[in-house]
Amino acid sequence: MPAIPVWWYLMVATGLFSIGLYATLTRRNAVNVLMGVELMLNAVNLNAVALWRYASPTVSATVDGQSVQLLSTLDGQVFAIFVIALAAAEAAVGLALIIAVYRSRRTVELEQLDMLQG
Amino acid sequence: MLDLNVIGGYAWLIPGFTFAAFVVIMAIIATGGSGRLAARVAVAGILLSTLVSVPLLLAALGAEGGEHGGLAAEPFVATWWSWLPMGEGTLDFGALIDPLSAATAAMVGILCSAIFIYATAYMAGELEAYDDASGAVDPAVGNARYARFFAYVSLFATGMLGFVLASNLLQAMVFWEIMGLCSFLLIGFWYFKPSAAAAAKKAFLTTRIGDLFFFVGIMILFWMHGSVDYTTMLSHAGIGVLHDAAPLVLQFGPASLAIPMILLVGLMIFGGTVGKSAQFPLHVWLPDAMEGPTPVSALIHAATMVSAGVFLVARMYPAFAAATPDAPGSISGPMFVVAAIGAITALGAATIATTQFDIKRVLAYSTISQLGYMVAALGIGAYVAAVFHLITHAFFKALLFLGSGSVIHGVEHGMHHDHGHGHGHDHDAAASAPAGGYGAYAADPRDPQDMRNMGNLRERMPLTFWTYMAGTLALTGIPVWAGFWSKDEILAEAFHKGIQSQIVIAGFVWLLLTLAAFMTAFYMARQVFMTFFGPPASEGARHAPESAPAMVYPLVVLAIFATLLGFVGVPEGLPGLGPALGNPFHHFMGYLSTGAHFESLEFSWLPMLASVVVAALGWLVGWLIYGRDPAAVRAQDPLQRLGGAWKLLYDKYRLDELYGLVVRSDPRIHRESDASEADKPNAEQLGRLVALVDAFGTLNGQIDKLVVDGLVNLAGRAGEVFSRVNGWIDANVVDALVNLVAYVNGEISRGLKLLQTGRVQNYLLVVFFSLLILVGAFVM
Amino acid sequence: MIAMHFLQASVGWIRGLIAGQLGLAADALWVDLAIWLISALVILGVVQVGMLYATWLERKFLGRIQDRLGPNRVGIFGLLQPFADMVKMLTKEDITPAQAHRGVFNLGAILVVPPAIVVFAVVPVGIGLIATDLSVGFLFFISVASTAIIPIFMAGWGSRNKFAIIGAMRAVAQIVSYEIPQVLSVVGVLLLAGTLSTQGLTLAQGNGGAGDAIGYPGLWFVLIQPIAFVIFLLATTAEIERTPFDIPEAESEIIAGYHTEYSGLKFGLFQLSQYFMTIASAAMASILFFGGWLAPLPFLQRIGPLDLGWFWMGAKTIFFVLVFMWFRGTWPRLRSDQLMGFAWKVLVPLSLANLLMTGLIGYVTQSSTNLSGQPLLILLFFAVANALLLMATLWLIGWWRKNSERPRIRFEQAAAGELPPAEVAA
Amino acid sequence: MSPLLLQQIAFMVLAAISLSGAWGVIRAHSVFVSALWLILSFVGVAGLYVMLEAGFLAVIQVLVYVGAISVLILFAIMLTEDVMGQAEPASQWPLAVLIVLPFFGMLAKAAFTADWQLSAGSVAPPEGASISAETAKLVTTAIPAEQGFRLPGQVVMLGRSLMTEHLLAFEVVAVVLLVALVGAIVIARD
Repeated sequence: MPAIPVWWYLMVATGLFSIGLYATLTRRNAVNVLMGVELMLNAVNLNAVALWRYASPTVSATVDGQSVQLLSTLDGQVFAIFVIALAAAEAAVGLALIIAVYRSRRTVELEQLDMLQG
Repeated sequence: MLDLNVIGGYAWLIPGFTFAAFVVIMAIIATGGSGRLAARVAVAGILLSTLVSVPLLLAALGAEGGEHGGLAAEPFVATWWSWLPMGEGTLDFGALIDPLSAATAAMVGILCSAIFIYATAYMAGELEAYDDASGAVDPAVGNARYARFFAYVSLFATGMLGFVLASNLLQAMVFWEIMGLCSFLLIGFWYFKPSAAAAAKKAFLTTRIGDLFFFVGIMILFWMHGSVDYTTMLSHAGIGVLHDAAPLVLQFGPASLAIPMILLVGLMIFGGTVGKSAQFPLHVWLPDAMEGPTPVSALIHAATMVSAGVFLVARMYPAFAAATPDAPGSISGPMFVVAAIGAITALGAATIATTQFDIKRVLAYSTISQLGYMVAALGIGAYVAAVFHLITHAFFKALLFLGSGSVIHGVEHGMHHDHGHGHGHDHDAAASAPAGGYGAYAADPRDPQDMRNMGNLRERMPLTFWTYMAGTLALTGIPVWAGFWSKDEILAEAFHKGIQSQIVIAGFVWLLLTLAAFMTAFYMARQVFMTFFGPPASEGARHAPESAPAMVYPLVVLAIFATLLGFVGVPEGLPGLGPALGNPFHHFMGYLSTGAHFESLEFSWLPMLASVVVAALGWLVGWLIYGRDPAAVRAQDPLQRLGGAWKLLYDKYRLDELYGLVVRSDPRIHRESDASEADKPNAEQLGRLVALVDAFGTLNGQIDKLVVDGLVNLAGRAGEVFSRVNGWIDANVVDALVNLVAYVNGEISRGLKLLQTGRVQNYLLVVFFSLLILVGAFVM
Repeated sequence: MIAMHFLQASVGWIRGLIAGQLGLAADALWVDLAIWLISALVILGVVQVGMLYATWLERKFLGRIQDRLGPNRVGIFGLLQPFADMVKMLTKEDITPAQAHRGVFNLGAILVVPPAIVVFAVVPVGIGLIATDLSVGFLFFISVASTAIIPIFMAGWGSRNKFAIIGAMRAVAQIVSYEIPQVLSVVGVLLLAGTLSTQGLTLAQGNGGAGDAIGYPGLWFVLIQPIAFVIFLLATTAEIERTPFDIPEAESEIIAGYHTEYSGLKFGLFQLSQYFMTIASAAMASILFFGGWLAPLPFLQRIGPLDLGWFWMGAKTIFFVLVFMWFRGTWPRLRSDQLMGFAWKVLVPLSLANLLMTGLIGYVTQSSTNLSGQPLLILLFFAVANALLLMATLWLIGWWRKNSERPRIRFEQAAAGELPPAEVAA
Repeated sequence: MSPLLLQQIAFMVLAAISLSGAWGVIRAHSVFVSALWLILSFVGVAGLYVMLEAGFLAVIQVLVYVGAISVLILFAIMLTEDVMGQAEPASQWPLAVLIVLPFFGMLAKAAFTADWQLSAGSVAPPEGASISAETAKLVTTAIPAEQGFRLPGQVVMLGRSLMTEHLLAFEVVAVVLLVALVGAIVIARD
């Protein structure tokens, strides 16, 4: 058993997620909101990798004559890699949008971007 | 001998040549090339097609003699290209060559060749001068029009040949519709004539009704067989599927109606035939279709396209006879309907034909009548006889139409000689008729198609006359001419089954067809006497010249066919002639694709004598009424003395009016085609009627003023008072309620509007609030 | 395989040595810590001294190029000049502008150094002589080097100075752009070596190395991937902002770029980091393309028991440092638009083409059993492909030059009256 | 001081870096400083990945998040510099607190109480270790060698995993990245 209980990681992830959520909900600046989203994505990644490390299926194997348990998949890491790739795409498009909005409205404050108000 | 397996592989050339001709002519039109060149291309195309289709027939004849149904049961099938992959198989375009398609294709090829050559001369009027509806004269337009005619007919020939050779029902339908399109285009060839445009529309729409049924039939068959290939559907196994299929049960509440599949399929397919072959009750388009140029009438509306419907029934005959697959001649399933429709059509159209004055219109009704013969023959299981009649009729009816065209051409030229003005031919006569017409049932002296304007053409146009006589004799069933043998075979079958075997429907058919045979002889006699005999009735007839060689020679060729073709189908039982000739047609055609065989009919003198006697009687009566003094009957048709009955026939049983009433009240759809002969009520009767109506009207007026108006005014006063009360309530109670509702809604909306902040973070807040509740409920 | 075992054995030997000195079990945590500590100290010491003498070397070398002597007063050949400079720098006044964001301003200067040091963790100087042989060594180098732009941003923004901000933005744009061809050009090498480990990359270029296992001869990758090497060298020069790619700190345009406002020790830190990165990049170039610590010929690898890996590695690194200095001494600075255009329009397409070429040949040779045992044939393939690529390179550079020079040509045409007036006005 | 304690200390340091970085994001007065805190948080998470024996992922985290996304964010801040005032929270912040705190509590409860069905296994044996044929059958990515079987490193296994069982997702992500690239250029150009 590893030295660190899995819930330590989960708690860090929860904290990151909550802080990210708070940032997303309360920041005036669109760039700041994007930062909150990135924090949440990081939290999710951390969660996925932690649970991959601690809870993915294992196989019994013989290595150098000794019997060991090997993790049979790398799915958690693969998941995180995809999330990172998509986060990069999201950041690129999101920031491009922010710059485009800034060009036309001279502001990136979300509270002033309420053209869809009923 | 020709090998079918070799020449069959080239069957695609048959429609291919004509289609190539079509494409080339379209290119000629697009580039503004010569119309004469286009005509030559069209003739070359069809001649090349014929050069393939006739050897194909010879090869098919040589391939005959298999043990189980011969070529019919084991036809040569060629796949031209795979069109659509469908389900397990593919839908191919290909050729199925069996006796039926080989014989019909050869017939179509020969006829089309003759008619194309004829048309090069007949349509030449388009080239010389041309004035359209606006009166503008432009030789280029005429040139293009001449070329366009040949483009259309080439495309039509493609359609007909492709249809005949089709290897599956859907391919057949495609070419069938190509024919329909060409028919539409050619009927409306002089589209600036309102009557022609209307006739084209009528023909197109009427046949569409039948085609809808046809398509439904195809879909049912595809559903049952998973294929539309003839070889699959019409093989013994395929017919077995149809035979064993569970009936379609329609549930009407507690009651249910079980429709046998054979009946359903047969009636649906037959629906297509009724439309295309102008069977009752969808026959109304064919007489109007005579608005098209005469070669078109000969080609499409007499010889080929209309017989495509009959061909379809013949092709699908195993399906019609599926109830008794091993006794193909017995009458069962949908064949009752087929027989009844055919017989009714044959007699009804023949009776109408006796009263018409337009030379082409008489032939049109004659065509309907003869198609009825074929359909009735198929209906009573006389498959071979029906196909035989299909072939012979195509030749002699095409001959008659071409002959009539020659006559019209001659009369028209005679008129030009007389007046020295006016251009074109059959299209501008009707167009130039004065609006009021020439009185009830009187002839327009400028109409070159009216038989009452003819006479003495026997001397003016001898070759036309003699060839026309050959066609007439064939049509009326005078012995040794082709029509006699084919018609006699139908009548013999009907007699055999109806009188000797006591099958009611066959007896009914025999009776009606025999009557129709009499009528046929009668109206053809009438036509011949009115047209060719007696003194000339107009300047046109007086100066009519013999037609151009290009028009006459095809007549001669067709006349030879009309005279001699019958000998391929002489009954074997006929003493002397029969054994000598051996009835090759029956041996060739007497098998079905299921392998079933039609036994040769036992020869009996009685029906043959009966038909000869009936035909002779018809001629005799015709001579008695019309032959003795043609000039007089041209002035006033003796039959007109029959009064109402004659008028009913003259108005074609007023079916058009009925359809107009039922389908749509606009009279143009059915009246315009015979606008020149609008019936006029008798003036005297009209006067009395008017007086009566006037008196009634006065009385009515008084009652109206005193009683009705009083009541109405009273009701009006009461209404006014009531309305005032009502208005007050409306303004103060109802409107107030409505406004209240609107106000409340508005206020609520004003509040709800605040939810729509347009700020993304507010929405996100709501999203996560909802998520919180949802996940919270899940976790707790 | 043999090299692998040898490697493990030598690590074990060092481990045993330390454990013996400290009287601990060989696999104790302390031993690991001690090894790390020793590695860190060695790296810091060597690199710092190396940095000091790199400045000396640069001044001497540029002096030679510019036909002068360079430093020659302090010590023999001016060898003590770096120490004099160091003392001067440390004793200068440390100025923080009044408008600057103090925290960010100071942190920017401090944080610019660690990445430049950390990258040395994956630079091997011989069998077993590597701080940590990460399985993702090269990627580690790239990612740590890429973090160096954050302190640059901080410096620019924290200074509250227009030139600093412009310099920072230029620097970031340039570094981000050139990172792409830099990585893409190396992917071909990684494909051939089949590993990301820097030690593995080195061994793959020797006889009996890891490269042997997949059928490639023990050759320096520069011979197989010459175009990739040129791209890597140019992109790396841009990455470390050396002439001719030193636009972020172009003194004739924007004073000193993002470190305009720094003085004294903090200015020294920027210089330090830049020399560190220069050395690290030179080391990486020799690892990736010139066989790292492998000797050019097998018999030069060791003298008796003494492995000469450190010597060869040091020699190659100094060679590349000299190459960078040579660039500086001979080439003029690029224009800013030329700089970006060159990265995106020339280097990126070329590195993609090189990658495609390598992948295709690798696929063909590995999937064909006939070829897998024929190194010479494979080399022939690469030779042909590289010749084609060279032609493409020349064409592409010509095209780019023509396109990038068009405005000047049009300007000259307009000046000579060769263009219609309307177009001149437009 | 045992290795276990050392690991725990390392974890706590890294967790503190991550969380304080995140805290800095919401507490900083300037957007630029927020971004710097965010980078700190990213670095901390990368360290946690290392502790989870996901070294490749850690490097990727630094390369993409620190080296690319952060730079993009900093660029966006620079390009919209003139509107960067004090970074004060939006008016709905009390509501946000009311939602975030229960959310945190709920997730924390779930993290504590859920039965994770942990399994104790090592990520991989040392690279180059010789393994038995049976093990090779279990671990399908093993590379056969003369003296038995060698397990490839984690990076190789990740690559194979991406190219075999996750190929579809890989392709889709590639397309998404391309589209995002093109889209970003189109949106942001003049």
